[in-house]
Amino acid sequence: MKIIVDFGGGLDVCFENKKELTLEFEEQQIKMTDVITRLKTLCNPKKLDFFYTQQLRPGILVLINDADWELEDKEEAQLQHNDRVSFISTLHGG
Amino acid sequence: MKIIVDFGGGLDVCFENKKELTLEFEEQQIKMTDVITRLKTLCNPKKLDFFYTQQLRPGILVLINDADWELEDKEEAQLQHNDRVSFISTLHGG
Amino acid sequence: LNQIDNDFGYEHINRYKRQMILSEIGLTGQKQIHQAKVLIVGAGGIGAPAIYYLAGAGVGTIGLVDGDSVDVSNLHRQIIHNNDRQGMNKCESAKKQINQFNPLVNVITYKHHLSSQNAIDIFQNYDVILDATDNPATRYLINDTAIYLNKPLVSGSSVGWEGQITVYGMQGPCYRCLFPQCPKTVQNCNEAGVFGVMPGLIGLIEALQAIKIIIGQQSLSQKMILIDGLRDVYKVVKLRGQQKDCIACQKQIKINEYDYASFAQTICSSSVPFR
Amino acid sequence: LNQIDNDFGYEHINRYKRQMILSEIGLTGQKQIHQAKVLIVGAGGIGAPAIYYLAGAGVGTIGLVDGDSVDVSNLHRQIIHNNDRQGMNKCESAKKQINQFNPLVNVITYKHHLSSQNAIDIFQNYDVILDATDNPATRYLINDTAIYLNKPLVSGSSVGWEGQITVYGMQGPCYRCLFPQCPKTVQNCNEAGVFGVMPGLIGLIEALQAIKIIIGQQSLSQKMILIDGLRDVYKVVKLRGQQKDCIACQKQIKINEYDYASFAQTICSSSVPFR
Ligand SMILES: [Zn+2]
Ligand SMILES: [Zn+2]
Repeated sequence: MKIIVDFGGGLDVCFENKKELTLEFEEQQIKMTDVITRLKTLCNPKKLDFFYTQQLRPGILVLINDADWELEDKEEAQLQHNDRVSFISTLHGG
Repeated sequence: MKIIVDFGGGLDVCFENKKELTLEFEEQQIKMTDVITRLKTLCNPKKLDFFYTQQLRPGILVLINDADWELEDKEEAQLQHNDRVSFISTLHGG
Repeated sequence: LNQIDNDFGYEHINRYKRQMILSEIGLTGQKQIHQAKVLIVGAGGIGAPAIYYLAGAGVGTIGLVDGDSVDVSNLHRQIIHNNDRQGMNKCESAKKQINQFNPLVNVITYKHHLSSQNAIDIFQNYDVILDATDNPATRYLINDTAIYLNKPLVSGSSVGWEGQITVYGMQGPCYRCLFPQCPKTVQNCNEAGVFGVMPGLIGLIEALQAIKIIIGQQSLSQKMILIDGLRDVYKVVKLRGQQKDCIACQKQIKINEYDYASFAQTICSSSVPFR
Repeated sequence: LNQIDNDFGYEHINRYKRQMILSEIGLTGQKQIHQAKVLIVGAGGIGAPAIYYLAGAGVGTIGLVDGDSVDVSNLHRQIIHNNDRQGMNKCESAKKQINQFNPLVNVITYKHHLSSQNAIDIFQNYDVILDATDNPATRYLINDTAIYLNKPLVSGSSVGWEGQITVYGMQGPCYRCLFPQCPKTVQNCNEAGVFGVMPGLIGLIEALQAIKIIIGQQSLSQKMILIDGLRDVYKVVKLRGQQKDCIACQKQIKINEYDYASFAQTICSSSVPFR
């Protein structure tokens, strides 16, 4: 199963400045928690606390196929092949 | 089979100012020609020549799932259930 | 045209006729815009273009809140100011520019920063609030005050090559619905780089949303536009609805007693420069 | 900073430092922008905001082609002009505004309309061309001339609440690749309504594309941004590549002998008002 992940609002800094990653999963059933766990391993250790400490860093909007994951059941949301998951850090500059 | 059609650049004028229509087709195999034929019947007769005379009016960009139909085989392009087809009239105002 | 009341005459029609041709505006819509009062908090990268286009569209009363002065390093993006007004208060500079651009618009200046002591008094005089500020503490203050007073809040932000914009309130989610805990940001505030066009786009879309709210058209409530100017990404995403446990939406905040600075003290402590 | 050559000094760095922080610009990129020459054809709804942000970003030389004068009915959207300049040539008015906004920018005015007799002579002095005009005949002239001279062409348009923008040339498709026959448009030209923010957004994105081309970043070649401000639709679509049979891309057009008026005579013959 393939999941496309993209980053906004500067979060690409945690993933070698890559704006988009493609994650491969063996399992057929994948939940958002699996994606986050995988990303924690890929994240630059020096910058991990901009992505995840005890929880996802406050200020990150998570989208599944361009819709807030809060509209599904967040970490428990089931994903399908070729779904797009976005982690968008809110900007406060003006 | 369901095809979503949307209009841009003022073309909605030909379809009772509707920006989006959902077309139902019995057949399993649908090509772009079928969509255009159906739209010609739905188009307001007084405004048909803004959509189609002997051909699609020059200046209309046709997209299949947000990609120029010229990248597929235009009128012959095969469509699938829930595909989005857009007819965008080019604007020249400045 | 005899319904023209005393302060909306031919001078207005001659100036706004190209937008009045649009069925969504017409005479009725233009008079609504003329009678509207819009407050912009921040006369910088986002506020400057927003002020220009709100004034162009004929908003009768525009309020501006900013305690800062014009600096030459603003001028790559803050188009309402100019080279000769360095050192002048930004609201003052913007008012001068608008008086020359469209004398039919009344600009009201608040030449100081917004605070939890003055926010309610200022906001209640306006119909729509635009957040054009640059730090989370002020953004929470603006959010809570607008929600408390049931005023639609158009809120955008921009850093680097990116921009984000949505509308809070109007039965949709608010800033606290999305971020109950204050965001710890990746970039440290004013040292972050920014390309002028990005806050420019956000400012224009804020003006567009304000006008649409005034004339009763759909707005970005429960939606957000995400723009990456470098990678040419322009898209609209769907947001959660209003949250039952949101202390702003449930009106559980005493704004003048709330300590916004400490709530947001985690801001900009990050050491990571923005790329 | 000793690489600063004579005409790029501390005055420039102080003004442009917030964008120079971005790794994609830096000192090298800012000097490229400073040395660049950008031509804008049309100082109206799209050209006015584009001029402002190109000047803000520090483009050293900006050319402006427009034979029209400022009219009060332009002022709801053409923010580079103002109330006191009604009747003045639009290039002249824009030059005055920019000289006050950023004196480090040199504005060159061509106070007449573009024609198949003068297009090549003017275009060859510039690196990037921006199409900010309002009729198909001129758009084909601009397209053919830019393609003939291998100049990147940033082209946008706007009517009502909608906007479209792309980049022609740069090995991608051109205007004739997309529309070999002249488009017959739905709305009749200048009576069409337009809401100011829409050409504003297109003008800003044109400026953004020009800067990205200058500093060697990706552009909208073979892509188009479609915006519907009323329905909050913002998206990027993929276009066909360069067409083998395109008479412009294959350089088969003698520009000064081509009769653009009759080629585009079908323009605006439509009787249907735009909604
Ligand atoms: Zn809330
Ligand atoms: Zn071509």
